Amino acid sequence: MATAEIPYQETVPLHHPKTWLGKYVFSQDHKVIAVQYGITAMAVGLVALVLSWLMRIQLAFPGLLEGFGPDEYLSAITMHGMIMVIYLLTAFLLGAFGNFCVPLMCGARDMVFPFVNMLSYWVYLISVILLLVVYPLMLFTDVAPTGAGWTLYPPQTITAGTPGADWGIVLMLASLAIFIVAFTMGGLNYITTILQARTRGMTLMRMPLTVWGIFIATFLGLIAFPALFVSAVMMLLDRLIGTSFFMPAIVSLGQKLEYSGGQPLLFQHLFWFFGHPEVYIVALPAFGVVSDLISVHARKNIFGYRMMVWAIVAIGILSLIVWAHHMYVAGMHPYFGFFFATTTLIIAVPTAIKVYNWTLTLWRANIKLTVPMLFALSFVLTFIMGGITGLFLGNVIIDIPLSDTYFVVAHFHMVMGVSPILAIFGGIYHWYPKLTGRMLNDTVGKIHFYFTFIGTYVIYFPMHYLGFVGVPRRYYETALGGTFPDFYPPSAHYLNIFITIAALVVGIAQLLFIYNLVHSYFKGEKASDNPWGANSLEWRTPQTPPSHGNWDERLPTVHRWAYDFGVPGHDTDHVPQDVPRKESA
Amino acid sequence: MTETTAPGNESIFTATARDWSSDVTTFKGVPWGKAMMWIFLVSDTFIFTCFLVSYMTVRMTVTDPWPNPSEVFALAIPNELFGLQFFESSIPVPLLLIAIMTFVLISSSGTMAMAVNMGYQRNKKGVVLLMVATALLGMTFVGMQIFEWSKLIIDEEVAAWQNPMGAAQFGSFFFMVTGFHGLHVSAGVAYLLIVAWRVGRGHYDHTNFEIVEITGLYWHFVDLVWVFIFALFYLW
Amino acid sequence: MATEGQQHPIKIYLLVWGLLFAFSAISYASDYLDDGVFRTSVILLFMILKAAAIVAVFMHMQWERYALIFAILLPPLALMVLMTLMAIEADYAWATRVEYMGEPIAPEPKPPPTHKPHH
Amino acid sequence: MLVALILLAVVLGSVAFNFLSPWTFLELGSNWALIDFTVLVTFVICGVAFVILGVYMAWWVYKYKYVPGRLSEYEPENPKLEARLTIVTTIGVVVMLAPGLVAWDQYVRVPPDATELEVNSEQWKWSYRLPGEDGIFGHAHNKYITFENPMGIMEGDPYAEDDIIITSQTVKIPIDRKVKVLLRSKDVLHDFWVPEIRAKMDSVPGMVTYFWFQPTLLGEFDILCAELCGRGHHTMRGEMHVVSLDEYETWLDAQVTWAEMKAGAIPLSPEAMQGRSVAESNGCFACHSLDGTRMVGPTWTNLWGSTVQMDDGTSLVVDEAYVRESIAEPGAKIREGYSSEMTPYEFSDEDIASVIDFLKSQIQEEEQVEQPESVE
Ligand code: HEA
Ligand code: HEA
Ligand code: HEC
Ligand code: CUA
Ligand SMILES: [Cu+2]
Repeated sequence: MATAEIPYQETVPLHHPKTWLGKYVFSQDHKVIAVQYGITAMAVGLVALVLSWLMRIQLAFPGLLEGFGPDEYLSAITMHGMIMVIYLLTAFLLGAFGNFCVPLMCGARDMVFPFVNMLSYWVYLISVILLLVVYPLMLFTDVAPTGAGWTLYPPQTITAGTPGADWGIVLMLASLAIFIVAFTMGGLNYITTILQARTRGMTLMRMPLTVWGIFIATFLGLIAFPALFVSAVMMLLDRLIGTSFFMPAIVSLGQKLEYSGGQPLLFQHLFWFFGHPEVYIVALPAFGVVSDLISVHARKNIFGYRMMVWAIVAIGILSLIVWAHHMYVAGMHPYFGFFFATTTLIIAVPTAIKVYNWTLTLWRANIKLTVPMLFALSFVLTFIMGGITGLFLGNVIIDIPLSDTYFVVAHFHMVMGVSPILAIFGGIYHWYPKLTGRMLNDTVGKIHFYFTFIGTYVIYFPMHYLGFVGVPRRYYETALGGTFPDFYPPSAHYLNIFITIAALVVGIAQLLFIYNLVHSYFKGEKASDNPWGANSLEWRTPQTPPSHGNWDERLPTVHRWAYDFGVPGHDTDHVPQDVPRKESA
Repeated sequence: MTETTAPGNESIFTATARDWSSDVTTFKGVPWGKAMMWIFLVSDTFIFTCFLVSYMTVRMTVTDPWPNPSEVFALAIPNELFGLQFFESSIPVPLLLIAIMTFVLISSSGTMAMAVNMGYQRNKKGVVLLMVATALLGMTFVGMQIFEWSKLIIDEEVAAWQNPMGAAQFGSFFFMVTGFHGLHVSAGVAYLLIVAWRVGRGHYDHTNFEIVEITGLYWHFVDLVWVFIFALFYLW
Repeated sequence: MATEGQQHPIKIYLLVWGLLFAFSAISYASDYLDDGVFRTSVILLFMILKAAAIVAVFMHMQWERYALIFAILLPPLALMVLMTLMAIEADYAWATRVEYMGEPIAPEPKPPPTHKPHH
Repeated sequence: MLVALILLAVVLGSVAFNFLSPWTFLELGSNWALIDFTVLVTFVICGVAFVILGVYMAWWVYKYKYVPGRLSEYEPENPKLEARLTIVTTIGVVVMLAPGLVAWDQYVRVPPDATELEVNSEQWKWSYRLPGEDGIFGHAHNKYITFENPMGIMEGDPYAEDDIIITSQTVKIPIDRKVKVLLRSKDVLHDFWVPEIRAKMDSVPGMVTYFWFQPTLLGEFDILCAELCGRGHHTMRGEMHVVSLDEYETWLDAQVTWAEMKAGAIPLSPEAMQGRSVAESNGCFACHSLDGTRMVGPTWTNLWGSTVQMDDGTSLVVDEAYVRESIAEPGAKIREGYSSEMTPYEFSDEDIASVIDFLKSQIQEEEQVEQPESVE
């Protein structure tokens, strides 16, 4: 067995375009594609952010927004949820971080199939356009965005009592199907690159955890998105040509529909067979990024690297068999509760190990409180908070009173709406110098951090208590004025107002971040090749920002893992991965 | 340079572990394109299985009767041909067309396997011929499928949303699953023809012709899916 | 790199080709059996045999390294879980339809409009 | 320093909030004390883990702050510590799961002495059915639903005749009686939920789902819909009154059986019939009731010709012009106490005329009004 096999990439010529268009728009360079993904994802993210303001304003000050009735509210939560989960988080973590980090951290010249990689972005853009086109359409036609909730449960998704049940839903499903195509093209690239195109010496057990997280997340995506794809196709057929896959005989608003015999629960199973892995698709890359940030900025090796890797793998595997914990109250087979509660709580063990290891990495470290580190620390705290509330919900009997209340809303915002977002922010502050050659402004970064961390925490933490009181989610109005009996104390309404104000403040604070990104791009302090003193390969490129092809004629050779910080007997506190062993001894 | 099978003196587990913990490439001796195709096929397996699981679920849940496919898809052998009388009356044979389609698809897999073999022998002419033959068989298959669809729609009045014999989902799943498979076959035909053309033009002369094997993987997968559709939809 | 690839004697392809024909013929013939466990087993058995032959020989799986084989064959186990659970649940949902909605238990399909049933 | 303090403040603040917050579960009104107990166990275990991890984090961030030139300790792994933590966590999980699974076992297995209550849900209201004297429900299926047969009861099913049909949004239950709730849906997913009872379950069209409970607290409780069911989801509110056995019996006696309901159907003129079907097929009854109950929109009982208050303080008599306007442009005048939930409809003159005929048919003498509550 020859281990010194020469990777193909050194023999394969890269596509070097001559024109501006080919270089920056239809580029096949993974770094440019990463930026394209990132900017697009942030732009749609802002749309979702604005929608969340509208929702919050309605909840705190009912009736303040003219023309924001129940239809608009439901459309807003649906678009908000879907954009945030799929078009922002999945696209950002895998499309942007995946593209940027995988080849650089593996020591590859580019993705294995740069052309397919480029297509992936453009198809993603099409799906985004198809998703958002309802808003301009709304002005000129009576097409409305769908208000089915991001879970899209039939039959209501395609029956008349739901806004957008005629064409809004069709656009949404079509956009999702196209997104899946885009994801598949990108995902195949990431996986193949990680498996087949690492540089010499880069064994899997030396890969930075970021790459591990992206790797397992992508794999999960490739086998989970098919379930969404299939259910989207079947629902489209139900909607457009009148098949009855998910539709039993129903009488919708006085009208007998032509459907008969379908099974609504089937959709829920398919959706969550995708949906639960999906939440880990957005969590695992964030885990990886945070592991790297903590280790680098605490100047200490990550604690228990092997356990960290196996935990990621275990979470990936287990996440495929816990899906029905979202369906405890869905009326599924009653005995499934035992199975899914058990698997769900088992998955908490590897996750807990990760949390312990992040914390233990801080122990006897030498912690630099840089902006990326602040975000990483806050990630750990919000993730613990969100994770333990997941344990409440996972324990089937506790989910019974809490399901479909604000407790669930609080859980998933803690664990998905802020933890991965914090990881993304941390990652951007961390890699921006390599990407652009300039540092982001530290002070602005810190202000942004405090607003975002404390702000989101005070938004979501109290929501758990609304859930205990019994405030249901997806309610246009939770306090129905004097005519309906109030089922929760008026004090809860003040809580709602508080949450809304916090949400507005936090949202506006994001302008600081955008300002920082733009301003520093032109005026920021020049970054050195390795400003943080990190070990992984992306900091060892000959140029900053790395040129197309990333490396010189020779690819780097890896001699160690990415976490050699504070190795005894060394004059520096870090030893990069491509420093040979004997020199280091 | 690399062996393609694990050395005999190693247990499967050590062999697997060694490959996974090795340098540069995990799947030794597997070109990038082939690795990518395999992973894509895993993803595609999930698509088809989700379709089939949905089919199972709905078929088990509906209470409307499920038509007997072997009757629905029976083909009557005509009692006369070109004016010559063969039988007293026409004879319905269950699933006849499906059986022929199955044999056609299997044969196309056979020719594809030969094409791969020719590829590794660097026999370009053989590759092109066999791939074109495969594509032709694939087209035959799609053609027969179109015939079957039209027969079902016109003669038996089955549509995706209705079925005079019982559960409407019979038609829905039939058209959806075979339609999806048919799309795969059609895409495969196009893929085969493009690759055959490029092989003929000498596009891959500097490589080892693994592109033929990659195309073959896809094509065999399409055949594989048909095995399941045949058993689970037509025979069950 | 010229030695890489999957080169195998033509003979084995022809053999598998023939086998696939035979297996298909047998599965096809199962249609003449009476419904029941035996027929179902025949269908499933030959389905699996055919699938195995295609994957192992035509797709060269049997000559691949275990690292690849496991990576391909293990993930679909998740689908087995899905399938099993969905079968259990479908049965449950069907039972509620029969028990509470008065749906018939085993209705006979109507014959196809064009020709008569033959067995 | 600042960061460590903030982390600590967040952790301790969360704990303090938990103890000081006035917002907790509503008073338990059923036998499901085991749920509350499991929540408590989970709270303790998770809370302790949260505090320990959070405090350590803050402390270490403070203690191991960057000192130039110092090296952090190089300790890639510590298998013993990791194994110990894994075991402790596993124990924690088992302790939380155990009471949960025991409770779930009770939840899914209905005691044999439970009586049945069928809850029917539709956009956006509730109705109920009791099995009657024979204790057995007649079969019902959405495909049989008509205006006269709102629950889709199967024609000629002998068990159905004595079934008690409750079209009001309010249902009464005797205290301490075990109730198995069977859930059905006419259109989309809904979820029957009384927060005090803790229990809930979705109703799924095309199948029947269930759960059971035993009320232990007298009182009137709101029934919420806890599964998104379209634009009226937030208004889908019923009432469950847990009452003494005596009161229950009186109430039950006043309810109609399926046989009585069929017999008592009041014939309508053809024009009114036409209007009714126009209203039905446009979904008006999702928001307007015909039995005096208030739903999203005002009831249609005795609406025609009555004097109604608008939210701008004016009042008017419901006449043709007003109805016409209310349908074509509902936002123009809003009834006092309602909001502009109704979307505009484009009706032909003929349709509007027929709807008006139907509205006229809904004028009832006071004593004829089907008001179950009036029994009290
Ligand atoms: C990033 C996304 C993400 C992540 C990582 C998780 C993680 C978890 N989730 Fe969450 N979840 C969502 C996103 C996510 N979830 C979303 C979006 C929804 C709602 C969808 C919708 O309906 O719209 C949801 C809903 C949801 C439900 C359904 C609720 C309902 O609708 O009724 C459940 C129920 O089981 C659940 C459980 C869990 C569990 C057990 C974990 C576990 O993985 C958590 C593990 C973490 C820890 C356990 C914390 C760390 C460990 C310690 C601090 C040590 C101490 C621990 C012990 C002593 C055991 N989640
Ligand atoms: C990643 C996921 C994510 C994120 C970040 C958010 C962010 C927010 N969400 Fe969201 N939310 C969901 C996912 C998310 N949400 C989902 C899945 C649902 C369920 C939908 C359904 O029921 O169908 C939901 C539902 C939901 C509800 C419940 C509605 C209901 O049930 O009636 C509410 C109510 O308050 C709410 C509020 C907010 C607020 C105030 C914010 C934020 O404004 C809070 C502040 C956060 C930030 C400021 C960080 C945001 C950063 C970005 C968005 C990146 C943009 C890029 C740049 C700025 C460069 N959300
Ligand atoms: C989504 C709920 C909803 C639906 C569906 C609905 N309405 Fe209404 N309707 C209301 C509400 C709320 C009001 C009271 C507010 C107002 O005056 O606009 C109302 C008021 C009215 C009024 C005025 C009566 C009064 O008391 O002032 C008429 C007449 C009316 N609706 C007719 C109809 C007809 C006819 C349909 C069906 C074609 C219909 N509604 C469907 C919610 C609805
Ligand atoms: Cu009914 Cu929500
Ligand atoms: Cu989940």
